[in-house]
Amino acid sequence: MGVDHRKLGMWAFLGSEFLFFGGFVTAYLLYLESTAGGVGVEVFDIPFTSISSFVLLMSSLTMVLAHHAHTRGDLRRMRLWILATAGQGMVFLGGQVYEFNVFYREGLVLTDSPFASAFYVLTGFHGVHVFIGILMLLSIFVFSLIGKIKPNQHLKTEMIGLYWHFVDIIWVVIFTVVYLIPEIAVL
Amino acid sequence: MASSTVETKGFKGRPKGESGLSAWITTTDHKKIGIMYFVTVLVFFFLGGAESGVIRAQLAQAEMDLVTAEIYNQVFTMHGITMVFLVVMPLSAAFFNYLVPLMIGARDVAFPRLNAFSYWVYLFGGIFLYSSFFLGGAPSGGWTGYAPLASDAVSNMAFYAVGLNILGVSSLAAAVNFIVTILNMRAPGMTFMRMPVFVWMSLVTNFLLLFALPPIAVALFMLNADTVVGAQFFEPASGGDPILWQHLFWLFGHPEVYIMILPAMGIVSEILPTGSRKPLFGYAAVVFAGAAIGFIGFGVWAHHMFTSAIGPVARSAFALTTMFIAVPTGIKIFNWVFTMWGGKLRFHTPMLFSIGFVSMFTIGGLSGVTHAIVPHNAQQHDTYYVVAHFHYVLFGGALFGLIAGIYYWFPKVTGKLMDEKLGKVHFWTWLLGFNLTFGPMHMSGLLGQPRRTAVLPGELGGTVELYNLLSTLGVVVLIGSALVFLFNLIRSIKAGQAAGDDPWDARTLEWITPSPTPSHNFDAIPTVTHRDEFWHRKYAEDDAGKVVRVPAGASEDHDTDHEGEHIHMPDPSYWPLVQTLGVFPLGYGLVYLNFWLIGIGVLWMVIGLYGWIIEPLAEGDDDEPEDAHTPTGAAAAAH
Amino acid sequence: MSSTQAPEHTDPAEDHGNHPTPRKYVHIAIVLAVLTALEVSTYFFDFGVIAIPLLIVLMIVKFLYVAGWFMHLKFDSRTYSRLMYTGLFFALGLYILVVVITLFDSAWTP
Amino acid sequence: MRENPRPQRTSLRRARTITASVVLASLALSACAGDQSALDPAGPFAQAPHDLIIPVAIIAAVVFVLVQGLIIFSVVKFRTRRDDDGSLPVQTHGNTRLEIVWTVVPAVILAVIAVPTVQGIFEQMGEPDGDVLTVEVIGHRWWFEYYYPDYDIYTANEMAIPTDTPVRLEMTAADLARSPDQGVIHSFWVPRLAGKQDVVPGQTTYLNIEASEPDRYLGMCAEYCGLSHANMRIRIEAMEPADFDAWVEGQTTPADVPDDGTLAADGRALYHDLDGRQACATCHQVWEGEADRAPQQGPDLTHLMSREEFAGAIHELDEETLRAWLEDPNSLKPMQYEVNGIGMPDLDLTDEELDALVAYLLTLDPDA
Ligand code: HEA
Ligand code: HEA
Ligand code: HEC
Ligand code: CUA
Ligand SMILES: [Cu+2]
Repeated sequence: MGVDHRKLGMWAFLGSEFLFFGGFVTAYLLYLESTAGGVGVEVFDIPFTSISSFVLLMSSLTMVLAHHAHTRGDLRRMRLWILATAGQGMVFLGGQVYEFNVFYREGLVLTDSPFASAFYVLTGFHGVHVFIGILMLLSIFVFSLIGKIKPNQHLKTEMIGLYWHFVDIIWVVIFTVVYLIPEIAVL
Repeated sequence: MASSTVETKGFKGRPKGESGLSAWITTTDHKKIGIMYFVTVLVFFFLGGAESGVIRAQLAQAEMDLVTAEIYNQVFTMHGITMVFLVVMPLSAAFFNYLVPLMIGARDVAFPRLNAFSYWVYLFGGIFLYSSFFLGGAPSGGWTGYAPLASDAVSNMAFYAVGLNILGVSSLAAAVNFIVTILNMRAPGMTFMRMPVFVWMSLVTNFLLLFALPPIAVALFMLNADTVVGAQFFEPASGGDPILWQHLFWLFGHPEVYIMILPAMGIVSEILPTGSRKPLFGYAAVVFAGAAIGFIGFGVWAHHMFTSAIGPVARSAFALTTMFIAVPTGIKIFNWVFTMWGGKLRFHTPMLFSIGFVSMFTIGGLSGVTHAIVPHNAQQHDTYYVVAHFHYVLFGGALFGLIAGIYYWFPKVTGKLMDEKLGKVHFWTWLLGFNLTFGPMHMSGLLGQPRRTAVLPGELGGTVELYNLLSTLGVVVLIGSALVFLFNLIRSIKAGQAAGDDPWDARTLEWITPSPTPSHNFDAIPTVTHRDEFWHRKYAEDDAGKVVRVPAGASEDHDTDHEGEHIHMPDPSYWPLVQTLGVFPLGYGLVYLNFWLIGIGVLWMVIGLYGWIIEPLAEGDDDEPEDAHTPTGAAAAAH
Repeated sequence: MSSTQAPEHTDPAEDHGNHPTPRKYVHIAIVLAVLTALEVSTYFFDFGVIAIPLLIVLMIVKFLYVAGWFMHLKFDSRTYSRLMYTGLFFALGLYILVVVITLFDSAWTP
Repeated sequence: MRENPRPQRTSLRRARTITASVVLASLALSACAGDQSALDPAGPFAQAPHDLIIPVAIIAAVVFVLVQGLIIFSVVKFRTRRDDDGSLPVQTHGNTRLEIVWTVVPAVILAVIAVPTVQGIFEQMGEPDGDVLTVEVIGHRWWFEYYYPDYDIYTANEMAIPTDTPVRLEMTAADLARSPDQGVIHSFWVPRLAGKQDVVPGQTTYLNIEASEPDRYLGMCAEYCGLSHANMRIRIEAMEPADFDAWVEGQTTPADVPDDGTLAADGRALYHDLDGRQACATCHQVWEGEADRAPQQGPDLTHLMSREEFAGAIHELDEETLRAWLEDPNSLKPMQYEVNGIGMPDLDLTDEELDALVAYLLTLDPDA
């Protein structure tokens, strides 16, 4: 087939990841109203989440620009965009931590209802994915500084990019299916 | 030849040992890893077998109290988990490892270090699961882990949730690895329709793993959250739905049973033609049937839930899909039989086990079809009739096929033949013991014996007791038979007859290589022009259209001239082993909800990963520098 | 599988060259931003019955944009798309069935 | 050996006859099936699936004979003969027509089986016609509770039903009285009356049963439910409708209060107050006609002695066993009271207390 092993492997893995997130989304959808009398979708703060979703979406742009710079051997610019991407990822994660805190104070407790469990575990796993992505971005940043990543090794940036974009499109789905639609349908 | 191509500096250097313990624990050679899988499986098989011995001893007579209900429940749970996750699946992985690269004409798998990683995670996952026996009791919620019983602390299912996820990581990594290997690393000319059936079945199996593992990972994470943190996923009191567990489990669980059978089907598809001295009957149909089984296998999961809380429409739909799966399976059965038809059969041990496979699997398959008759499934479900079904397909099917494979490829791996006489003793006692053990279960199940009962209720009557006694006697035969097998293995390794490169007059590429296969597999990567390439190098039609052996020497590869050329093989590495040791702190941390342990485990694995990334690279590694990479395999041929 | 590749991408190793320019990427990002704004507006304004179908369509469009352009599926070997869409197909098919069975054909009475 | 082949052959033959007769005998035995056999239906809801599986079993047997026959034939016919010349057999690669046959024929067979299967599913799950008796079934770890809403009767393990009357079971699972908290999945299965149906906490499932003959039908919980899953049995006492009415009559009369000064009266006092230890009345109910009957954590004891077996129907209900049960319940049936609050606790009763309590329990009989 003559394609690169690593990229093929990454895509196979991402194909599998759809089923992973799909499972949690399924549980969440089934448990939308299983709030055990506690807090439900009404705690969502759509404007706030919209902003952090937007930040994550835009991090895909900087990611693809980093890759583009790398394909042209421009490591300096690549590093810049990588940092920008990681920064936006951190903003997103920070937003999530903040959001969890607010929800928790408003009474959405993981152990209180199936709805709460499903919400926290689904978005939490997404957060873990973002976190891993940030780790990879920072690593490639450092590696390119110490010369471990060479200008011709843009495949590495591309792989991290694939993962990053994947995490982004999963959030595109989560934002719509977990936040917006229930907000409209249930309330 | 395959030694390191990178200088070693300091701790970052890569190990070089080519023999001894360190060669094994640092190896990235797919053949060594395959052997390690095999040996580990053997140990777990004896553990699982010993557990089944406890089960059968307890059920030998009615109302026995050899072991307490508590122990019994742990034992049957661990028996199921062991046989499924620590025996049949990894034994298939052992064959993938050893054979797939050889059969497609490659020098290794796509990601050699990841391959070592898979093995170590499997080993440590197994040890982790078994450690539960010493830490307050093994899981006792059944291998299906039905919630909410499983989320009750008394079932000890935290070890199950974490342990199976660890094993899942191993399988997922292996699945990605083999998919890439098969898609990407085939020798020039090895098109899809020239691939050996075993490689095809490996491909299908690994796709099944790729898509079936995530649902159970999800379910296990939820279970873990429920047991350890107190989440409410399956808690009916607060509105959780226990049936969700069943859906997620069987979404994995049913493809899983085909994950266990397809490799064995691949193996007999290689052995039957060799033993019959004919090509496989209807190659294309066998391949497509295998793929169809894999595909349809995703759409039948709820047939394990026919008596659960699902409605008539779902029951009907899943009854139909379930029945339908008999069609592709039947295609395979008949094609195998007609492979033998008109051949000249040689009954060496691998052939005997393969014929045993076809025969015994059919019995299990037919009882499977009777399960799909939903109104009557309500009588069969959770009785020994089901236990009979799945042992016929798993033991009579998967295990017979895999054992056939052991006898068949043993000469390739060791260079020695296994003793034929002992092999035949093994086969006949195995066949007898197997049928004696599981045959009567059909009847005792229909007569009302439920499964997973710590005592055999006396009220079921003397007939059921008689059947149970027969089953227990069967295990005695099986134990004897297994010891014969073990003895044969050890003796043949030590003092077996030399095998030569091609003892069976076989058909596929692995037999081109010397036995045992050197670490670089092929001196020159073969160019493939036929299905059953090796056979076509040995035989040709003469002028009269008769098939005759071509003179020796023609089996040399076309593009020789590789002598003295440097073949780059992946270097050994410590890191897969070092990194995976982190599953212990992580695993125990998750079971006991200790954030320190979790932190240590995660940190350990991350550091291990950096070690892995930073260690000096060699050509042929999974991480080789970009410009050194040239596409191999089929691509070169296809263009 | 290589035989089924579209002719213009016969050699994937080469096609880094015909990737879009940064300008194109920025264009796409702007489109994505606008679509997101439209999504969020369903929260502030009442779209009636079309709100949910609209959200789903927007989600799919955004998904395809990111996958197609940022992840280069449009330009890369078809094998990648096949892997991804197979995963997506199984995920959607299986989980939708689970939801349908649970909601419409089970005894569940929470 | 050669001089005397006879005895050997006869012993071989004898061995063969013995094996054959054992096999035949066991098959024959299984035909006249026991009390919990799925092969011996005793009511319409067990008969229908039985009538469906028989033709399927015959088809399976035919396929079995066909496949094994083909294998044995090939093995015998195409084995390499001793005088083989070493040449290769004809190298056939396949035969499209044959392959189509063995694709289409099984497909057609299955399609034919599928029709009655689907019909059967809808019949099995539908509501029965006619005069239907409703019984609520609650699966507890590890005993079944029955409630007759029409008569306000609570009982355990043994369910009385009238013959020739369809009974609709409305089933759920719970451990602590009726709270689904802690409940686990069980499965209600009385093979001679119907197939099984799982009993799920938090949900209601339904099962139809009907007995054609008066008899005591045995059953068991069929879904693994933990420690004492094996000890969770079911008894269905099918009786003529007149007897059933009498039974209802007995069950709906309140329990007698023993006369003062008797041992049983002491027992009754202990039943309500065990000085600091958890009293029986906190988990059990003996309805004496005052307050409403309500579900409890343990089995209803109002008419305990009208049952033949107890403790998940694994033990004969007699004085001796009852005493042993009160003395150390876990020795008769493993339970998890200490760790999980499931089952019956060991209350450290003294001999005198045991005497009194047993004497009291023995009075709980509507026919006495
Ligand atoms: C290797 C593993 C394996 C395989 C291959 C199969 C194959 C099949 N299984 Fe089995 N099954 C299990 C492993 C397996 N199973 C396990 C482990 C369980 C229990 C899990 C648990 O609860 O613990 C189980 C349980 C199980 C159940 C649930 C039973 C219950 O609990 O109530 C059902 C129900 O439909 C079922 C059906 C089938 C069918 C229809 C096939 C088919 O694929 C079989 C197809 C094959 C044939 C039919 C024979 C050859 C065909 C012909 C010769 C053609 C002509 C045939 C006809 C016209 C009929 N299986
Ligand atoms: C591939 C899968 C596989 C295999 C090979 C087996 C093999 C065997 N199984 Fe089992 N079995 C399962 C998979 C398998 N099983 C599963 C999935 C379950 C369901 C679990 C659940 O309900 O959750 C199950 C359940 C199960 C039960 C039902 C338990 C119950 O419901 O209460 C029984 C009962 O007889 C049983 C028996 C056996 C026996 C006798 C063997 C034998 O054939 C084993 C043969 C092996 C040996 C004989 C080993 C040989 C050697 C020794 C024992 C010597 C010991 C020596 C040393 C340790 C040095 N198995
Ligand atoms: C904490 C609750 C609890 C207490 C206190 C308790 N029981 Fe029980 N009892 C149970 C449960 C639960 C069962 C059902 C056990 C089973 O069969 O699995 C049971 C079963 C029984 C049975 C068998 C009923 C049947 O039909 O199977 C009898 C009789 C009985 N208890 C008597 C007593 C007496 C007498 C006392 C007081 C001395 C007592 N119990 C105290 C919970 C309790
Ligand atoms: Cu209740 Cu098993
Ligand atoms: Cu199945």
